[in-house]
Amino acid sequence: MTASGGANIPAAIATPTRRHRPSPRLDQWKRTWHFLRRNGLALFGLAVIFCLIGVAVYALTTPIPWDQLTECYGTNNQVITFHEIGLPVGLAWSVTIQNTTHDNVGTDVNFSLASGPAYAYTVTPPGGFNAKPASGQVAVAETPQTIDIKFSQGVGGVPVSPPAVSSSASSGPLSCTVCTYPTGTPSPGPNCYATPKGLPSLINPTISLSPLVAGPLPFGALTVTPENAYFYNLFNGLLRGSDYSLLISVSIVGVGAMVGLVVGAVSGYWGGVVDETLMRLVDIFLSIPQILFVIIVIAVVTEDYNTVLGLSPLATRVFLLIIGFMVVWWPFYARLVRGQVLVVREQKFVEAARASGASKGRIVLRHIIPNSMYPIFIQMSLDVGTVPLLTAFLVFLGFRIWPYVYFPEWGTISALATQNVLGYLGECATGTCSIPWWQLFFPGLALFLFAISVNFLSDGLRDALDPRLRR
Amino acid sequence: MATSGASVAEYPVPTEMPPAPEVEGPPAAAGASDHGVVLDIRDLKTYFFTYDGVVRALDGVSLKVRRGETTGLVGETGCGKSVTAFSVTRIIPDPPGRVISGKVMFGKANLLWDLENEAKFIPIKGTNRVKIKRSFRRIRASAERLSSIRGKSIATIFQEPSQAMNPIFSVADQLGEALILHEGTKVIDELLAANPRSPDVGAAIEALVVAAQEGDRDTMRAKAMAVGAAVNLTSFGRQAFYIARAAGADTESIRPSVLRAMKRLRLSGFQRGYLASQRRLIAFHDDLNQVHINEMVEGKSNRAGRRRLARRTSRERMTRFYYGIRGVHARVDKPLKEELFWRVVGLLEGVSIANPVQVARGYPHELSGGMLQRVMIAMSLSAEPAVLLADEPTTALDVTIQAQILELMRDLKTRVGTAIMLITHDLAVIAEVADRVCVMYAGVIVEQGPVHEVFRRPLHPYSQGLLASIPRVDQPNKELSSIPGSVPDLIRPPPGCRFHPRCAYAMPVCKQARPPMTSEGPEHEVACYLYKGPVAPE
Amino acid sequence: MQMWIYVVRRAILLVPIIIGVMTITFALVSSLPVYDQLLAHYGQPPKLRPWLYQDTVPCSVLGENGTGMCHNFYRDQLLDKLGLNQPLPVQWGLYMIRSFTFQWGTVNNYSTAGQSVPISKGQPVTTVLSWFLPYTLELALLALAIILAIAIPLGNLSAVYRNRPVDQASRVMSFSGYAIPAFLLGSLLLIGIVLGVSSVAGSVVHSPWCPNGEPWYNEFTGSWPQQLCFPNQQYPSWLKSGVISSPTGFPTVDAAIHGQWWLALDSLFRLILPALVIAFGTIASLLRFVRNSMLEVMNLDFVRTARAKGVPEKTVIKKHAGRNSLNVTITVLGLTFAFFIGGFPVIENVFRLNGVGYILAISVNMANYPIDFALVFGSTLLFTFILVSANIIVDVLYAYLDPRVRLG
Amino acid sequence: MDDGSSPIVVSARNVRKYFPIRAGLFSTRIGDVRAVDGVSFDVHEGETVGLVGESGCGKTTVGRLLLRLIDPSSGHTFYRPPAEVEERLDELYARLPTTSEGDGAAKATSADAKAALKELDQLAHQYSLYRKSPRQMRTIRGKLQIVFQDPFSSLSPRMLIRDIIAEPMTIHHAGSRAERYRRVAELMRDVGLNPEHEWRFPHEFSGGQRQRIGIARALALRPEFIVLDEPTSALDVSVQAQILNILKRLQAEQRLAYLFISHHLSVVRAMSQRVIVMYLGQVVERAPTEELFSRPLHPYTQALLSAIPIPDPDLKRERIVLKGDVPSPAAPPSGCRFHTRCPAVMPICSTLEPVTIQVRPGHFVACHLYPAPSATLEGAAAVPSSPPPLTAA
Repeated sequence: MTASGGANIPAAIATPTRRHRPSPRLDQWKRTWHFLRRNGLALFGLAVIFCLIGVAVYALTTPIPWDQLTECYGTNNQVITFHEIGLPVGLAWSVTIQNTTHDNVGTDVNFSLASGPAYAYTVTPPGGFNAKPASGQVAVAETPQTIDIKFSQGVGGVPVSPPAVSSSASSGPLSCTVCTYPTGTPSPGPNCYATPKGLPSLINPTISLSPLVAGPLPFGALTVTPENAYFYNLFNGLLRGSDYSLLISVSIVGVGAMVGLVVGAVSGYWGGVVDETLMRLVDIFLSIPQILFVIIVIAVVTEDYNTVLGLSPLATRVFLLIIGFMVVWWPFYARLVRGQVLVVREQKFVEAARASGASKGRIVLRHIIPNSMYPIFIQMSLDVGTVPLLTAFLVFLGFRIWPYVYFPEWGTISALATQNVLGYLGECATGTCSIPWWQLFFPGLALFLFAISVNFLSDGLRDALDPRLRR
Repeated sequence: MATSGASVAEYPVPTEMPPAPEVEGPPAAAGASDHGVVLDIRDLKTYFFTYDGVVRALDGVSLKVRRGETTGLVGETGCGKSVTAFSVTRIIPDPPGRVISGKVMFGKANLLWDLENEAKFIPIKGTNRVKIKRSFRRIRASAERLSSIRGKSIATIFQEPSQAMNPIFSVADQLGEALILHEGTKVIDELLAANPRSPDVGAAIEALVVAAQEGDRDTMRAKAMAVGAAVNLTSFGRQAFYIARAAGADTESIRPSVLRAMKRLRLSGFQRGYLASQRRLIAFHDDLNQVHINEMVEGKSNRAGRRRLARRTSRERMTRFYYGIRGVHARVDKPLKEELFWRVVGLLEGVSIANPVQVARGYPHELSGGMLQRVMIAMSLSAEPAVLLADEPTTALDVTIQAQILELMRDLKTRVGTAIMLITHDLAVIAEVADRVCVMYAGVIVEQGPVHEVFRRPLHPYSQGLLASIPRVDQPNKELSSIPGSVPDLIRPPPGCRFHPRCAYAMPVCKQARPPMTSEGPEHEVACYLYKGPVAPE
Repeated sequence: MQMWIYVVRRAILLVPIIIGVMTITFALVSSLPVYDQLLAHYGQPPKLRPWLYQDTVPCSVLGENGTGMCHNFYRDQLLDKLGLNQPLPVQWGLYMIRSFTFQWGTVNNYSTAGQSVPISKGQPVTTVLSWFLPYTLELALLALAIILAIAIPLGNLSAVYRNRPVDQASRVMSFSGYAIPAFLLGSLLLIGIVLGVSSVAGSVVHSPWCPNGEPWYNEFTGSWPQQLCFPNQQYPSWLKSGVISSPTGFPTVDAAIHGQWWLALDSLFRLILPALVIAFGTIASLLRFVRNSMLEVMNLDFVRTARAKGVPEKTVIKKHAGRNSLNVTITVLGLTFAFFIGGFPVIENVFRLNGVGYILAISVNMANYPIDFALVFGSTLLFTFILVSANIIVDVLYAYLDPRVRLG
Repeated sequence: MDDGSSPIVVSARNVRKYFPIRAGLFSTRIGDVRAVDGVSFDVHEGETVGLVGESGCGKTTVGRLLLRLIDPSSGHTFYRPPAEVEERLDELYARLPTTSEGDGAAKATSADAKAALKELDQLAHQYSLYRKSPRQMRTIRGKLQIVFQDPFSSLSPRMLIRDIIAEPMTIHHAGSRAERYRRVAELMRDVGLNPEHEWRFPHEFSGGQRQRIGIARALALRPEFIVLDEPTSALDVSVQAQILNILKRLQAEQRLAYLFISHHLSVVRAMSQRVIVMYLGQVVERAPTEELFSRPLHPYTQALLSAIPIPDPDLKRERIVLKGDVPSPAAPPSGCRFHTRCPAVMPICSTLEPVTIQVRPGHFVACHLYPAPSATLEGAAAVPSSPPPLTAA
């Protein structure tokens, strides 16, 4: 403090020894930056976050349709779809081809088969129904095709007539760019990768040393489809995933924080009945097991992948993901904000504002919220890192943002990878073991880096902004 | 809270002077001016290392605290009064604060021994900040060393009684802790020595009942004490008294309830074993304190001794643990707890609290500020310390309560003979209770002397300004003159005399060098160039 | 006495919360198509009348206006019994009654594909859950013990030795706890152990207490040893198909009751790794709070008083500061308990433990449709009840620790 | 009721504020904290009224009630009531039965009292601060301002000084932006701050300077009445003197009326023309400053006066040290609330609540030592004009 002015004070003291017109906000930023600079971890976090944002922006600027990230091995697999007609909702039926049985998903049963021979299929109808055709032959052509199966009540039934085969453009890859072959056998052609058991998921990372080309599969491959029919390029996936992950987590946290801020500020400042009701509401939402809640919401709403608000199925499920998390997220912020507001509300400057006739709205906006912001920011930055982890939880528990098709989102990738790798555990213990480490490593690393750098940064910020810890 | 009854005179507390342990006594060769000096602070420097720079909170403070005297330390906020007090026992949060240099002689012991080895200071060039390299081992060692002095020899009471007490422990717990820390062996010995089976207990109880029927408070107390004497435990007498007081009209209930209360004195084997082991532990602790004190006296560390004691202590802990576990069913710690409780009640009586039992059971948040301050005083005086550092003890209190507390402190000074260092910004309080006063400004003492001297003819312009700026009830239409400006920030203190920017008589020389302490009149010293007296012996 | 008033009041406050949660689940349930609701409550339709839950059934050749289908009156009766054709408030009331009287529906299309779980369609959900609850509880208690044993001392240490190696280490630990998803950590541990041991000892190693040679790595997954480890190579009668143990359901306790000590040890051993993994995340979030609250408390006046009293530094930290910061710890633990519970499905899935979480994970798994909503909602209700009772416990602890709360 | 030559700015009548105490299982209302219990006084233009008492006696609450920062349980406060209204009010209140419970309403049984009450209500509707609509209130608030005790929490840490001082004007849309900031500069000069400091944040200032900022903010809308809520009790003596001088100067310049709340009698004496002594939410004595300090009548006032330490070691006087603490306002003692600590307590004190009587012109006291024949000047002659001897504890 320089000495104060005053009626009877020599000018020498009254005039400040500072530069003429300091800009205090700049000073505050300088001060914060000073403390952040001393904190190596925080700097590291800052750097990583900037990198990730850069990657995300790059991914946005060069859009690739997400379903073309998948590549099939072999030469020409195709999707055969058996479409059900006249069966009540919810009854299970299945189709068997070459001793592999697939249950129905909604109204369809999907197979992915290599072209060539004609496959014999048999339909297992639910009890009390019979299907036509109950069995038959299907030859896999160059295009995916759909076979309609009609179900009817009663016994006996109509003699089998050749199935109506209709061709349709169903989702899934249409072109094969890459192939694999068992190690030791000669390569069938270009773009083919040697794998121990001919399994595409065991394609190793191929970092070619030439500086410009990062190799076709720099992070190796990952298999996700039920029949191991397709494998995915981890590198592309993580690249594409960056912007999806960031978008999802930021939007969840942002929306949640907004709601929480409003609710918390209102209930904290108004108090009384409003406070009571809002806080009970918060308590209710806090006593739901959050993850389960999100799962159930999505499961209930998108049973059989139906859509809402006329969004596309993908958009529907992303939207639902965000909404579901938002619903369980805001109460934390509400509570946090309320705690802050209760402190700030008692400060005298609020009363001073009231004494000079400020309206409640003005007080909340100009005095309460600005003075209870910082902890919210910290919490937000913490949570942004946590959201992809929770998405991974969901995916691990079977939630698919997009069924059967590889969806580029870090949580998804790492969860799928984990499931995939856990499958190898048994054979691994027998000694002859080839665990696709890269499938865990790279997605895990992406998640870990993101979360931990956000944590470092926010922690550094907290220390830098907290006057008590300023030492 | 305290509505009626207890006045100070009613319950005498031990009045002998604080025991002068071989190290705590005044220096043998005491000069005339050094007579009875208990605490001698010499050229104390305490800095705070903050973001903005090094705050020179104390910059060479020297003062003496004499036995049986109250030394007032007065000045504006941020002039380093409290820092001085806290630097004596080193309870300054570190970081940011550190005692840089200086000596605090307590008897022969230098409390700041080994100071220079604790930390190295490397100035960061370009800024006025300093990087500190601490030797944590030495710092921990010196903290332990000082904890042997704290509370036992140098007690402290703080400004905000409501925040200075631990909210989750009852008053009895917190005072009991202090007791067991400082008087542990004594307490346990007396507890073990008590014999509830002595023949003359019955008669004493009868006498008590009779006294209760007469209903005279004082005789009742006397008889209760007689009961205590019969079982050879004073605190039990106190308990009996309060039982009788609680019984009120139906005096018949006194007999059985006193007998019931006496159960706590019938110690089982386990309880005795537990107490014995506890006592050994405390004894080890006291030995350790002695070792620490010797270290500070001799100025060299005695790690071997400390190690030996530590080993013994840990072994003893095992024993106590054994008794604790095996004796869980016997509630082995119960007798000690109750004994402590009733001793605490005694302490509270000493600070004239009318209903000590309720207060002892209570928690800090249930008590008023004045009451808590009394409790704090009782706690600090539990070990009858040689020095009491009172940091603004009455600032948070109302005038009427302040009057009570000041009365109390004055009385305690005369009875216990503790040397009090009273820190306040209120000159009036100083005038009421202090014998000598030090006026501080911006981390230095600008004037000190006997209170009459300083108030009759304040020499330093700052002291004059302070006195002039107090509104006085007895002089209504004295118009208030104020010292211009405010206390300078101690990161960039003014060169030379730190007061010169606000001083009306500022001379060129004031800007150049700090004025020395010159002595004007008997023991009246001032640091100002206006006075050319002989330079004070410092 | 005051404390009891406080606790009872808190308990009363919990009633609206429970009702609110129920209402939310009710909203979700009633948003299901009627078919699924009937399915969830009554289980699969009998083999002979598969059309039981459909609104129309094929009847005569003509049927109503020649569609060959007519109205399904059996279904109406079912709807009446369930009150599904009543107005929503009534349905809500009925739902409440059903959920408080533990009529949580019937297992309908729980796909046991690849699972050794003896759940057959048509069992009441509550019985199924009651089989699996104890196992989860044991796991949870173990995890909680680990959390408290690690988080509090470590937090205090890192507050006391701020910015010193201990502090840095614990902070990095807490950060990584935030940053690694539990299932990833779990599977990494598994793989690490498997790879490590198999690289050292090869595959010939057997569990010490498996005479017929169970491969050792099975020790880390599944909640019981394989069948061939048991006398005459099959599960004892009290271990129903190697999944559900009786009488208590707590694996260790049961094994001990039947005097099979090695089995008790084994089942405990199988719990340790999952418990650690579950604990890790909570420890991470707890550490941060313990540290911060400890830092705050250490700056308070009464700590200074304790020092000035001459209390040794260790006691100051453990007794005066520690007890005060404990309140915060308890509160945060109560707040994060929901997330703590949310971790169970995943972890039990990774380690193949037969707990409620595993059941939930399987039944909710959208990869194998359709979802068994009866089980899903049942286990959700169960978790909610657990959560609420945990809240009560937290309140009691809080009141016990802090006289200011206890004495109002 | 106080004969003041200059017009009345604010007058409180029988103001009460009870805060409910809730406890038990369903947090039922088990009682009230009687923070303020029937306080009446006037503040005249350009004068300073001191309000003293120990902490918890309801001083601050009175201040907040006068500004309607909180609404009272009963009673009224009038802002600039016309003279005739003022007199009428006094008559009406005189006709109401005096009681300690709530407003006169409860016991207003006689027809006369009922009529009085009715008229009172009508008057209140026109003039009482507590019956104003929010819009009226906003305009009035500009005229009634407050300066807080704690200079550290009374300024928003995230606002620049200029914005803090300008805020009242912003709220009332007083003038353009430029004008406002010009006024801010001159206000800062008025309170002795360097106008260049307007670009700083509060945390860059010392306590005294913050208090000056607070005063500048209070002055922004050219108020007529300022509640000074212990403005200097957080400051050092030298700085305190600066602030007090500034306040005096401003009062002289702008003919402000102050309500000076403080527990520091000497400061009150230095500042105010009239002094009100409160104990447990009630006014025990009310008198012109000189009168009060030269002839304190109520034992509590005497105790207060004698408890003040005087910065003069040579001056030794026997003092009255009150025993114990202030009882909790949740359960105030029966009868005279001071009787639990009173050195001159009489049997009647614990049963009957003393009525406020006028002992000498403008000197009111509520104590049984001064029996009230009738609260008139003639009666006052019979009253012992000097305090009876008290037995010091």
